[in-house]
Amino acid sequence: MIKQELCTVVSQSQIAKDIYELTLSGELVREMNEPGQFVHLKTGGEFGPLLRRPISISSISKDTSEFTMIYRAEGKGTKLLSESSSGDFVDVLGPLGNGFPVEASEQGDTVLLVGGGIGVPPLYELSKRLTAAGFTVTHILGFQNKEAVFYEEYFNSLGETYIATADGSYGTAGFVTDVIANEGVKFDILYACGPTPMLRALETSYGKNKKVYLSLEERMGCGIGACFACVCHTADDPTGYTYKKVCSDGPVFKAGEVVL
Amino acid sequence: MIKQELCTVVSQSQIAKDIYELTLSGELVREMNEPGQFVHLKTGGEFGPLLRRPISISSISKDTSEFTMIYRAEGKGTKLLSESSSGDFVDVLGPLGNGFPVEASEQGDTVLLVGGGIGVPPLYELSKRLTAAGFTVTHILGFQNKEAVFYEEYFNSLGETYIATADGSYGTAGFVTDVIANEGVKFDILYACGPTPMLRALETSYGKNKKVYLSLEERMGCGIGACFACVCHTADDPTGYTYKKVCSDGPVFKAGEVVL
Amino acid sequence: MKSLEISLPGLSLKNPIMPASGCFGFGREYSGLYDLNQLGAIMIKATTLEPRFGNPTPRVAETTAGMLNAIGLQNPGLDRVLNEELTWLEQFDVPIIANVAGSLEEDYVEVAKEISKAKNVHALELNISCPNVKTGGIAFGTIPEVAKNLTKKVKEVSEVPVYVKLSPNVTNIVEMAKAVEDGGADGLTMINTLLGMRLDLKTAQPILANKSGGLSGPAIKPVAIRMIHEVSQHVSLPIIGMGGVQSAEDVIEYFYAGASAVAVGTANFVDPFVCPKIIEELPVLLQELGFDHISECTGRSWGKHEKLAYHRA
Amino acid sequence: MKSLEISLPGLSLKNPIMPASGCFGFGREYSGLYDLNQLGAIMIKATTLEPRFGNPTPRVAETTAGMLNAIGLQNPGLDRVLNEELTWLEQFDVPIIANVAGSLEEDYVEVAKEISKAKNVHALELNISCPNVKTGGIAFGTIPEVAKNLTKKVKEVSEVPVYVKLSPNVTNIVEMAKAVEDGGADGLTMINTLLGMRLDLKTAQPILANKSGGLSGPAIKPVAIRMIHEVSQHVSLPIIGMGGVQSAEDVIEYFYAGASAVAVGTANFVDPFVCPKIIEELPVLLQELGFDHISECTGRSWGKHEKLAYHRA
Ligand SMILES: Cc1cc2nc3c(=O)[nH]c(=O)nc-3n(C[C@H](O)[C@H](O)[C@H](O)COP(=O)(O)OP(=O)(O)OC[C@H]3O[C@@H](n4cnc5c(N)ncnc54)[C@H](O)[C@@H]3O)c2cc1C
Ligand SMILES: Cc1cc2nc3c(=O)[nH]c(=O)nc-3n(C[C@H](O)[C@H](O)[C@H](O)COP(=O)(O)OP(=O)(O)OC[C@H]3O[C@@H](n4cnc5c(N)ncnc54)[C@H](O)[C@@H]3O)c2cc1C
Ligand SMILES: Cc1cc2nc3c(=O)[nH]c(=O)nc-3n(C[C@H](O)[C@H](O)[C@H](O)COP(=O)(O)O)c2cc1C
Ligand SMILES: Cc1cc2nc3c(=O)[nH]c(=O)nc-3n(C[C@H](O)[C@H](O)[C@H](O)COP(=O)(O)O)c2cc1C
Ligand code: FES
Ligand code: FES
Repeated sequence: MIKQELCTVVSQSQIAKDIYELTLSGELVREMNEPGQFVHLKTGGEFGPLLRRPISISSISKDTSEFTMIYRAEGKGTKLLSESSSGDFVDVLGPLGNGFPVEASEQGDTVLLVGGGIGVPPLYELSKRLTAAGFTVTHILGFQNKEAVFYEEYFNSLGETYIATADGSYGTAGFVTDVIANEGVKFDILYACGPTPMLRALETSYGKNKKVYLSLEERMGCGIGACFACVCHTADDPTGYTYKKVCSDGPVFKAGEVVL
Repeated sequence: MIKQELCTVVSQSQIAKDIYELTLSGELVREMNEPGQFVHLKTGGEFGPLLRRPISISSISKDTSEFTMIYRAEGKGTKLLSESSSGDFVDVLGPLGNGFPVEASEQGDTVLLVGGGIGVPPLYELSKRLTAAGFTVTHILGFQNKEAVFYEEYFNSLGETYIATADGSYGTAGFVTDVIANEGVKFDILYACGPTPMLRALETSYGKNKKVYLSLEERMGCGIGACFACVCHTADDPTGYTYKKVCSDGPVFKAGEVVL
Repeated sequence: MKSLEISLPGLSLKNPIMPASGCFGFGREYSGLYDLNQLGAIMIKATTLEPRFGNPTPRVAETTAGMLNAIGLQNPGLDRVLNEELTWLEQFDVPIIANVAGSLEEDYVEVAKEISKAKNVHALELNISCPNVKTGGIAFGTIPEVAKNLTKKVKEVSEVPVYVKLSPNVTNIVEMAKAVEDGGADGLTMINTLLGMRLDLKTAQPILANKSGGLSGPAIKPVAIRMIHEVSQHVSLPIIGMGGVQSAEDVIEYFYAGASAVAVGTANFVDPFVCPKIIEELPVLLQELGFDHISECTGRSWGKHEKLAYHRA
Repeated sequence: MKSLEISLPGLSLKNPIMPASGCFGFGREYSGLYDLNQLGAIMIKATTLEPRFGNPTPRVAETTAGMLNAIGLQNPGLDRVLNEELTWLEQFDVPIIANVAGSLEEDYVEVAKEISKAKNVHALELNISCPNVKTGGIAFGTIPEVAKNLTKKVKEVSEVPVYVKLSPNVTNIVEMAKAVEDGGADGLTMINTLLGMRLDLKTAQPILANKSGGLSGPAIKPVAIRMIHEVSQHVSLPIIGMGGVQSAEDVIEYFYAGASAVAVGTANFVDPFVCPKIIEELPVLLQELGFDHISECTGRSWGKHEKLAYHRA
């Protein structure tokens, strides 16, 4: 169930250039079941920017009722968020949307997780669950440059991890798709989150032959399915009236389900 | 000279119902010369309410570069201001306007200070200066009710002090003007700050025969004389074009100078 | 809450608070968050004759104290609204105000005729003011004669009272209000969004795919208050006010201006529980301000102006 | 700063940043805070033939991300503006844009004729859009034909180029812009304030003594951007944009929309040093965005639309 709660900041720290890791505690952690769901945050309280900001859940700790997010402080809202520190409150609406289906990975499947930039965070909880369930997981994480890289060690500890940077300042130079091709990475199922061009490239290459799940991004109003801000066309009716809402039908869709 | 500065909160505390005392330190204290001047505060920083709030300076300490204000937390801006605590910054523009003329009190004068509600604060610095200069000062301070009374002891230590409350829950029941009449308070010069009806009553009774200085209040835009938000008619041309600006010609005017 | 009960043409409401059209879908999502029976009414998303996908995304952009939207009237079309959404809403004891939109007069008339037959639709809200639809739309909302004729046509077929939703993007809103009053409107709802645009600093392009969109939220409240203040003194129709309402205080301000009920739009996105919160806070605030009933607030700002007949009812 | 120098009809500016009329008085107060020579230009407070006291107070009220004002064109009248204010301003090497207002056509013409003779007045800004003056004013700003004729009359007597300040409170701003272009305007300034109102919760009365006032500040920026985006593609006059500008980023957004210079109003009250700050930050931001000169930004949002002749100049 979706809850609204003033969660308490447990910790906040900068972990890469403009990238912050924020851990909150609150009762709504009880409702967090799938990796890949997101929360909708009112940053800066009453006087902050008007709209909430959608941010993915990057890890969940039911024991401590805590969850963590990783975000880029770029615009007004996220910059304000980055100023909150332990003991402060953050107004959270969530958990929202449908996450990555862990159960789509079947026994014996080799799993590939591909993330780009601030699309990387939700893959962390996903990887924890998949490895806990016994799957071998490979990670390919793409970033702009060396300064933007985060969580490499965390992913490393869960499975093989490749880093690509657009400017070549760290790891492989180029895009995540280059890594898959160059390194001959093999997989049965692919979960990805990142910029739309990346998702499109993955869908084009693997959408037909593999199990592929993609987490989409779209500007949002309500975050709960009521305002029609975040719709996309369905793949079987690409110019028609049928649609999916990224916030409540997604953000994760099976490749071929919606028009990217 | 008018300065803009991020001043540091030295201390803030609640001293009566909804009434806060806030001490800030900053270089612009150097510019504060007259009692009765005010500052223009941007409350809540970048995301606070748009306009600045005019608040009187209630005492000045040049030694420590600190100044104190007393204000009622009522609307959005002042409520936000009341949340700041020691070490925080407050965006201050000031000092602004022309204060009470201490030099108008001449040797041998008995001085009366009359304040109503949040008009009381600027009288404190004024009283300190007058008593330091050797004048005998009487204070009559009016408040809504007992809970709203503040600074009684402070004024008491400077001179005789009468308190009036509108509901009679403390001191004399009634208005400050009642106190003057009932107690037969004698004075040569009167300085007052408070609600316009109070100032009008004082002007009517004493404006012709005594030296009377009144500090006015008006909604402000710029606070520095540029926007024409805070004008009043001059007494010698009450329906004409001549005007005074409360922010830069005032807030203190001699009785009979402007139309209240 | 007796102090909140109000009655308007076609509407007998527990309280004067309702979500604004387009900001609440057809209620399904919010029904998972709280009991919709608490609401005074629900203004459902605009319905058109045929299903519409609406505009390409991005469809929303934030502005200072406001937001722009260019949804483009996405909706599943009359048939599905009737058969799926309205029937689903029948489980709640809440009157529905159906927002009716179209590009052609015939479309409006057809939708109005059919949707007004639905059991739980107690009133129509004629949306002649959507800024996000290219064809036709504009004239309905900006030319008095056109608005009047459309109102007339819709009144002829509607089985429930018709409220007309006015656009703020006009030189003379009183003229528009009078025109639809002449056309037989039973009430007004105002205001729809102001036309606006935001550009992206990096790309220099509009953030909205549709380029411009409708501005809503607290930023527009003073514009709405002024228009309602003026219109309410020149027509004798009841007004459902909207634009940036976020709190019980805002509701009272709208009533003072001349509204008889209030709709909450954008604020639902900021705080999905805002409507029940306002409904809870209103009686307390009324008492603090010394009113026995919310209807006493309507038109209090008019000052020396004579209060018009309707508002006393 | 070469990257900021621009030239517009009558105006050869160090930079395209100037305080907006009514938000800077005649410059005296701000001259105590910083060197006015830094400014691109100064738009002085509206000048009328006779001195005006303006409206009763309160004259300002705060709104969410905005403010209402109903100053009512207070000013010392043509003679004193000429003899006291403009002569005082001569000490600065800053072109003055004189805002001209009136109730009757003759007043405008008379003020324009005289004030345009002042040495440091390099352009006029014809204020046909003040929402706070009861008589006459409204028609000048809302009826195209009336605006056109006034522009013509003023052009006949003015010794400097004439910019016309458009009101946003109209159904069709492009029509207004074209009308004043036809009337011979040399440029446009836009937008003036939106009509708005705020009511006091306790008294139920308008906070402004004048009841309604003009809404300015960040709240109205999206409205201004949309209007400039549209008008700039339909007329070939340069536009000085305004409405909620607070930062160098805002300035760029206005240029993208189609402005060739930008005025800063309300923000001066929030931060009296805002103009010099923006002037300092602009070159840095331009470089970050990859522009050599600010004029490259004008009209970048127009997309596929043909850029019009003037804007290339
Ligand atoms: C489902 C989902 C999950 C996300 N998860 C993460 C995450 O884990 N970490 C992270 O750093 N970012 C994430 N994002 C992107 C994040 O929402 C935006 O970066 C953020 O909203 C920008 O806010 P701002 O205050 O920095 O920018 P501003 O420019 O002030 O934002 C203005 C408006 O635009 C919207 N907006 C701007 N950029 C985006 C964007 N890329 N996507 C959606 N809305 C945008 C904002 O929400 C706001 O409404 C996610 C987005 C979605 C839709
Ligand atoms: C020269 C001067 C000195 C003042 N000194 C003091 C003081 O020492 N202590 C104190 O408590 N108050 C003082 N006031 C009043 C104080 O400015 C207001 O109480 C305060 O601005 C209200 O802000 P808010 O955020 O609480 O209210 P809001 O309702 O949020 O204010 C909305 C707008 O109205 C203006 N406003 C509201 N009430 C007043 C008012 N009474 N006077 C002027 N503007 C108002 C605000 O400044 C703001 O622009 C002074 C006013 C003036 C003009
Ligand atoms: C996302 C969104 C969608 C809207 N859709 C509609 C609509 O379909 N029909 C309509 O009449 N108004 C629509 N509106 C306008 C609102 O009903 C309301 O008039 C306006 O937003 C002002 O109120 P607010 O400031 O409380 O949002 C929409 C507004 C928003 C923000
Ligand atoms: C207090 C105040 C006074 C104004 N006076 C005038 C005026 O005399 N003439 C005029 O053309 N515009 C006047 N304006 C409008 C501004 O010049 C400007 O067009 C408007 O405020 C929008 O810009 P902003 O949002 O940056 O303030 C005034 C605005 C304010 C806030
Ligand atoms: S954000 Fe409102 S429907 Fe998805
Ligand atoms: S507040 Fe602007 S002139 Fe006084």
